Amino acid sequence: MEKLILLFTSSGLFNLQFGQAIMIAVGLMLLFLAIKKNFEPLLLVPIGFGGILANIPEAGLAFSAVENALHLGGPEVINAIAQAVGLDAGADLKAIKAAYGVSDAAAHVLAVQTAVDANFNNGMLYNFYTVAIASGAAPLIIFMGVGAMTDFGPLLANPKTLFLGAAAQFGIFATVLGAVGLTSMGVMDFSIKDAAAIGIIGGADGPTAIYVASLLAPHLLGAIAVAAYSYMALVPMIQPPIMRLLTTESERKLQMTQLRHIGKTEKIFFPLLLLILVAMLLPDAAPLLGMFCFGNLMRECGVVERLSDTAQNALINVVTIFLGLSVGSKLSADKFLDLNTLGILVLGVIAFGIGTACGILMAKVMNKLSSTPINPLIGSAGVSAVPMAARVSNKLGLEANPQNFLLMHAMGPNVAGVIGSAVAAGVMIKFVG
Amino acid sequence: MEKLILLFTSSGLFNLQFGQAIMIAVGLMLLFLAIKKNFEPLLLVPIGFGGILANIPEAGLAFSAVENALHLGGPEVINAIAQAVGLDAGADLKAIKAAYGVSDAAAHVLAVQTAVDANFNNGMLYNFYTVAIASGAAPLIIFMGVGAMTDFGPLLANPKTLFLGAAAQFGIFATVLGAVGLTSMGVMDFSIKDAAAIGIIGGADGPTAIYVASLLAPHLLGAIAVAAYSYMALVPMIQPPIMRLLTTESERKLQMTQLRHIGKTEKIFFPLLLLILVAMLLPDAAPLLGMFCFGNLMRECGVVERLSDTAQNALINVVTIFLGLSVGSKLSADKFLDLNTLGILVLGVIAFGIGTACGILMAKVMNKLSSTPINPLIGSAGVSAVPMAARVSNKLGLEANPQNFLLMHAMGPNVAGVIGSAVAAGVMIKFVG
Amino acid sequence: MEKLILLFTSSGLFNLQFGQAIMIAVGLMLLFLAIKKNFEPLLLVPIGFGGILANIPEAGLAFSAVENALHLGGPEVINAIAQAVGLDAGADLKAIKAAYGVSDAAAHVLAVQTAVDANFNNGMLYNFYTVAIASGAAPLIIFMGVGAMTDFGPLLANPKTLFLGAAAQFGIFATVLGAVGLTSMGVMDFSIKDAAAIGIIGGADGPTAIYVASLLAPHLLGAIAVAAYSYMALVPMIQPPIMRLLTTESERKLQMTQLRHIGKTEKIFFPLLLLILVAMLLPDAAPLLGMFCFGNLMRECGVVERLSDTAQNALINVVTIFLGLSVGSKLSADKFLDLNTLGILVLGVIAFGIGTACGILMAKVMNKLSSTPINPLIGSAGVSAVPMAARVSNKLGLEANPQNFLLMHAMGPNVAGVIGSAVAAGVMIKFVG
Amino acid sequence: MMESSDLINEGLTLMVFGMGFVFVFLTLLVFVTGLMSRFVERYLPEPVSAAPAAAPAPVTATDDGQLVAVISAAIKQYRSRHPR
Amino acid sequence: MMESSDLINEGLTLMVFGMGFVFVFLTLLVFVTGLMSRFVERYLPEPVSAAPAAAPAPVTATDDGQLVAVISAAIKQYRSRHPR
Amino acid sequence: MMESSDLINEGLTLMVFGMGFVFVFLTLLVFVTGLMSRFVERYLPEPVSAAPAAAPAPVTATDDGQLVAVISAAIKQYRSRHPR
Ligand code: NA
Ligand code: NA
Ligand code: NA
Repeated sequence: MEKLILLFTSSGLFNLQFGQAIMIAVGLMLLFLAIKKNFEPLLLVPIGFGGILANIPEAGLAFSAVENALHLGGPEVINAIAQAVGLDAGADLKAIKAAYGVSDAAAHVLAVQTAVDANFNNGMLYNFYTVAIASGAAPLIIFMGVGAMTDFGPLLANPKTLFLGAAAQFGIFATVLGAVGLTSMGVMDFSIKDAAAIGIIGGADGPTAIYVASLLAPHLLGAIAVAAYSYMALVPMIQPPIMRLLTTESERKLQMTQLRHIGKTEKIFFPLLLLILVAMLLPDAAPLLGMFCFGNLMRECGVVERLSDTAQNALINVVTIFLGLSVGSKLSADKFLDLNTLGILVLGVIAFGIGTACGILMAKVMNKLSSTPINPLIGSAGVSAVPMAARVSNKLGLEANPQNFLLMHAMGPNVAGVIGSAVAAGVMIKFVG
Repeated sequence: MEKLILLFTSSGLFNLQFGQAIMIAVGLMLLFLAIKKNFEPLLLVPIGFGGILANIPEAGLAFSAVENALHLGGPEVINAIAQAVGLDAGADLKAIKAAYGVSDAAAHVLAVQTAVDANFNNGMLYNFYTVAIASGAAPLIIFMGVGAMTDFGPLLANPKTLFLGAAAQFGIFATVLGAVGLTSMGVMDFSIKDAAAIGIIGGADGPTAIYVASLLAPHLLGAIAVAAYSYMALVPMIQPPIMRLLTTESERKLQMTQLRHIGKTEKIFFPLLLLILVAMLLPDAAPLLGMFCFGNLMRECGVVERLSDTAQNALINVVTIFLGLSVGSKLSADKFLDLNTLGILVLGVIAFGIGTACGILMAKVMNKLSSTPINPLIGSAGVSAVPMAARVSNKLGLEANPQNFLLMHAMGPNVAGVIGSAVAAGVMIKFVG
Repeated sequence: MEKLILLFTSSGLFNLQFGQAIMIAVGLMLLFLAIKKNFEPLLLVPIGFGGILANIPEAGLAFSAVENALHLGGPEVINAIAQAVGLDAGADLKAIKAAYGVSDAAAHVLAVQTAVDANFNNGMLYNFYTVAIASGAAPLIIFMGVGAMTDFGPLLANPKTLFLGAAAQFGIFATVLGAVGLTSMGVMDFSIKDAAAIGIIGGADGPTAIYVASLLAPHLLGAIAVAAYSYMALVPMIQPPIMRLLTTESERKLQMTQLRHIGKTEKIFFPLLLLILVAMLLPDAAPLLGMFCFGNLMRECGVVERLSDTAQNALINVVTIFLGLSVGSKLSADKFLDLNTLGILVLGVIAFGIGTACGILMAKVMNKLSSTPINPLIGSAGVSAVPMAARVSNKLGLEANPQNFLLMHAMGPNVAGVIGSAVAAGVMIKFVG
Repeated sequence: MMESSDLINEGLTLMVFGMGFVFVFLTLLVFVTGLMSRFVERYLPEPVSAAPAAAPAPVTATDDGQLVAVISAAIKQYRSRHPR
Repeated sequence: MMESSDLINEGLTLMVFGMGFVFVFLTLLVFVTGLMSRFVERYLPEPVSAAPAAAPAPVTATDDGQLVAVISAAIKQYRSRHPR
Repeated sequence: MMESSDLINEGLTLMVFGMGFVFVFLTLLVFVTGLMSRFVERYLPEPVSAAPAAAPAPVTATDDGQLVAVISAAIKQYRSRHPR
C-alpha cells in the first residue's frame, strides 16, 4: 500500500501549485498564438513548449541540482545544504536559496556536490539554459545566421536610411525612462539594469534582446523574450495606426527613385567596415556585431558557400530549438506571474510605438532636407523586426498609391535598425553592465 | 637503442590483453552484422567501431584522466593519486580505483588535477560519453527526432490499440522478475536497478533503453544497448513463430475496417494531450515523453518546417554518431566479457518474446470484445521497434490472406508501444531510480 | 561629463596598441588572400575574421576571465588575483600571469572565481577555443569528415604508392632538424616540442597540424595553422619548379597502366585494416587515424548514408566555422609578431619543398625497380594537400604529353600522404608529447 | 536467502505497480484521446480540402507517365553529378 | 525619494548618452559607407555581367512555360515520394 | 653549447625514428593491403554488376541530350526559387 501512496503523493496532480497551472496555460496560449495566428512560430513554439515543460510539478526540469534537492529532498539533504552555505541546520528554504545565491566558490561547489551525492541532478532544461544562454553562445550564433541571411544592398544604395535605423532606437531609451519612472513612483520595482533589459524589447530584435537580458537581468529573461517576439509578430497591428497618424496622404503617395545596383565588392567591404568601426568605437558590441558581420561576410564573399549555407540552415535551426527551450525554462510562476511582467508587457508595446513614431518623424525631416524624395512610411521599418516592418511600409505605400513599391526602399532602414539596436545594446552593456 | 625498446614496449601488440583482443573481435562482428546483415546499421556501425577504438591497448580512449594515469603512469603519479583519495602510497590499483569511485568532491578534484598535471588527459571517447550520455542529452535529442518522424494518424484512428501498446510492455517487467530470479538462485548478480535496466530491453526502443541504463546501471550500458539494437533487428526472426503459435488461421485472415482520415487539428492536439497527462501523472517520464511530444508537435503544427526537418536529419544524425561511439566506449572487456552479459542477452530475447506474446493475447481478447474485428497479428507490433514490427504483422497478414493489408492498422499499436515503453521507463525510474 | 570621458577612455581607438593594429591588418590580409586569391577560403576566412576579432582592443574576446580581469580590472581585483596565485598585492602583471600559468588546481580555481565574482567572464573566442581545440574535438571531427570524403580506390589499385606517401613526410622531420638547428645557432628559440609542431606543417594536412600544435606547442598554433593552410593553397606555385628540376622530359612523358576497378568489399576492408594496424603499432595515432577510418568506413559501407552525408556536410561545416574562429583567437600580437613566426613561415615552405622533392625522388627510384612504369610526377602528390597536389601532377603530366592523364594515378600517393602525416604525427606525439 | 527473497519482493512490486501504472496511464490516454477526437469533430471541423494538396499539374495522363519517367531519370542523373 | 530621483538621473544619462552614441556611430557609418562606395566605384569597378547568371537554357518561349510547369510538378511529385 | 648539441641529438633521433617508423608502418600497410586484395579476389568476388547502377531510363539518344539540358535548366530555375 505504501507504494501506492508514494505513487500518488509524488504525482504531478497532487503537487500542482496554482502558479504552475497558470504557467502551463500561458505556455499553451503561446503555442496557440504561434500555431494558429502564426506569431513568430520558429521561436514561440519552442518557448511555449519549454514553458510547459518547466512547470511540470515535481519534474524540476528547469531547476539546478541544489534547487531540486531543496524542493524534492528530505530533511537531511536540506540541512546538509544549509550547512554547506554556512547556515545552521534549521534554516528555511528561502534563506538557504538566498545564501546559496551569494555563496562564494567553495561553498557553491560543496552545496552542488552534496546535492549530487544525494542523487539529485540538474534538470534537462537547466542544462540547456547553461550551455545555450548562460554562456551567451546561442544568441550570438543565431545573430551570425541572421547576418548570413541579410542583404545590405538596399542600405548601401541609400546609406542615409541609417539615420532612420538610429532614430527608431529611441523607443529603447524612452522605455528605460518609463521603467525607471514607474519604479520611482513606487508602482514597479526595476533596477537600472532591469530597465535597460526591458528597454531593449524596443530594439525589435530577438537575439539582441536575449543577449542583453541574459547579461543584465536574467530573472526577467522569460517575460522579455516573450514580449519581444510577440510584439515583433504584432508589428502589422501596432505600426499602421501610428504610421497613418503621423503621415499625410500626399507624403504616403511619394514614389522614391529606383535604387542603384550594388556590386559584390561593396557588399563584401560593408561588413568589414562595420566591424572596424565597432572595434574602434564600441568594443562592448564586439561579440554581437562581430558575429553578425562574420555571417554577412560569409554570405557575400562567395567563396565559402558551404559555411554560409550551414550557418543559415542546420546550425541556426539547431540553436533555435535549444534557445527556445532555454527561454521557456525561465517561464516559472515566481518570476513570470507578478506585476513586473505586466509592466514589461505594457512598456514593451510603448517601446515599439515610440520607435515607430521616431522612425517616421525622422523620415519626414529627412524628406524635407534631402534632394531625392523619401516616403516617411519607410521610417517605421527602422525598428528592424526584419522583414515584417518593411512589408508593412510596402503595404501602406500601395494602399496610398498602387504604383508605389516601397519594399526595397524600406529594407534599407529595416536592416539599419538591426545595426542600430546592436549598437544601443553595446552602449547599455558598457554603461550599466 | 633505448628509444627502440620504448617504441616496442609502448606498442599495442606488446600490451594487448586477451580481453581486448576478444572485444576488438566483438566490435568487428557487430560491424559485420550491421553492414552485411543490415542489423540496425545507423546504431551498430558507430557502436561496433567505438567498441574497437575503446579496446586499443595503451591508447586509453575510453578512460578518464585518472584511469589513464593509473594504467600508463609511473609509480610517482600512482602514489600521488593514491594519497589524493586517502590511501597510503603503496596501495594497489584495484584499491585506488575503488577509493576514487566513492571519493567525495574535494578528493575527486584533487585526483583529477594530479593526473592532468602529470600530462594525462581524458580519452576521446570518455569525453564523448560525458557530453552525450552522462548528461542524458543524446538519448533525449534522438527521442525528439523520433517524435518528429512519428505519425500518430493510425493510433488516433483506433485509440483502442493503445491497450496493445500497454500489454506488450509486460515483457519488460517479466524480464525484471527473470533477472531478479536468476540472482536469487545465485546464477547471476543483478541489483534491482540492474534488473530494471535489463528489463527495458523488452521495450524495443533504443533511446529509452540507453536513457534508463545510463541512469540505473551505467556499467551494463554496453551490453544492454547491443542487446536492444540487435533484437530490434531480429524482430523479423523472433516474432513470426510466436505470432503463428498464438493465432488461428481464421484470426490471421481477419480484415480490419478502413481507418478514418485524421485531420491536422487532432494530430496537433495529441502530443499536447499526452504531455499534459505525463505532467499530471508521471513527472519522472517528463524528459523522455516531453522531448518526444515536442518533436511530434514540430512535425504536425506545420509552422516550424525548418526546425522539424533539422530535428529529423542533421541534428539526429550528428547525435547518433556520438551516441554510438559513446556506447561503444562501454564495450570494455571487464564490463562485457562476463556472465552478466550472457544473462542480459538471454533475458533480452525473453523480454521480446513475452512482449510479443502479450501483445497478441491482448489483441485476441480485444477482438472478442470489440464490435469491429481486430486481427491479433497487429498485437505483436505493440513492442514498438518502429516500423519493423508493423511490417512483420503486415507480412504475416498477407501470407494468410492476400487482400489483408494490416500495415497501417499495425502502425497504431507500433507507435503506442513507444509511449508504453517510455511510461514503463518513467515508472521504473521513479520506483527504483 | 565624467560619462563622456569614460566613453572615450574605454573606446577601442584610445586603447589600440600598435601590435593590435598590425594583427588586424594581418587578419584583413588573410581575408584578402582567401576571398580574392582563393587561398583555402573555407579555413582562412574564419581564421582571418577570428584574428580581427581577437585583436579588438578592450573587448578581450580571446582572453580568459582572469586575463580580462588583469587587463581591464581595477587595482583591487588585480591584487585579489595576485594573492590568489600566492603573490603579494603589489606584484606586476607579468609576474601574476606567470604565477597563474603554473598555479596548482586550488589556486587556479580561486583566481578564476575572484575574476568571475568581479564580473569578468571568458571572452567569446576563448570559450570557442576551449570547446573546439583545447578538447582536441574539432580537428578529430573534421578529420572524420575528411575520411568520409576520401576515395581509397586509386591507392588500393596501386598500394606501392604508399611508399610515396611515406617518403614525402621527410619534409616534416627535416624541418624539425631545421628548427632545432636554428635554435642551436641562437637565431631562434624553439624547444624540441616547438620544432615538432613546426615540422608537421610539412604534412600539408590542416586537422593533423592543428591537432599536433594544440598538443605540443599551443602558443605557436596561430602561426602554424596560417602557414599550413597558406602553403597548401600555394602548392600550385611551390611544387612545379621542384618537379621540373628533378624529372627528365622522358620521365614526365611516361604513361602509366590503367588502374584496375576496386570493388566495394576492398574499400570496406581497407579502413578496418588500417585501424587494426594503428591499434597494434601506434596507439598515439589512434584518435587521428581512428576517426579518419570511421569516416571512411561510413562512406564505403553503404548502409549509413545519412550519417556519412551529415559527417561530410552539416557537421564538418559547423566544426570548421568554430575551428577557424578558435585558431584566429591565437593570432595575438605577442604570440604572432615575433621572430619565431618568421622562422615558422620560412621553415614551413622548406618542409613543403623537401617533402615534394623526396616524393619525386622516391618515385624515380620506384620507377627503376618496378615492372610497370611510374611517372615521377605523381611522387609530389605524396605530401597530401588533397586534391590540389594530385591536380598539379596531372597538369604537368599533360604539359609533357597530352595523352598522359595522371590524376587518378596521383590520387594514390595523395591519399597515402594523409595516412603518412597522421603516422608521423603519432610518432612525434609519442616521442616528444 | 532472506536477502534474495527481499529482492524478489521488490521485483514483484515493480511488476505489479509497473504494469498497473502503464495500463492506468494508457487507459486514461485512450479515454482522453477519444474525447478530444469527438470535441474536434464537433467544434473544430476541418474544411474538407477538395483536391489533395500536392496534386501534379493537369497534364493529359498518356504522355504524363512517359515524361515523368524521363524526368525522374534525369533528376537522378542530375543528382548523381551534383551531390548536395 | 532621494534614492528614486538618483535612479531617474541614471535613466536620463543612459538615454542621452545612449541615443547620442547611436547617432554618432551611425552617422560615422553613413559617412564611411559613402566614402567606400565612391572608392569602389573609382578603383574597383565591376565588369558589368551581360547575361544574368542563372539564365535558363535558350528554349523557345512557347513550350518552355508548359514544359517547366510539367517539370516542376514532376519534381514536386518526385520530392514527395523521396523525402530527403 | 652542451645544451644545444643535446637538442640537435633529440632532433636527429626524432628524424631517424620518425621516418623509420613511418616507412615500417607504411611498408606493412602495403604488404597487408596486397594480402587483403588477393584474399577478397579469391574468397569474396563481387558479382560483376552488368548495367551501371544509376542508368537513365532507355530514352532515344537524340532528344535525350536536348531534354536533359532543358530539365537541368528548369531544375536550376526551380532551385533558385525554392532554396532548400
Ligand atoms: Na532594431
Ligand atoms: Na516499446
Ligand atoms: Na601529408
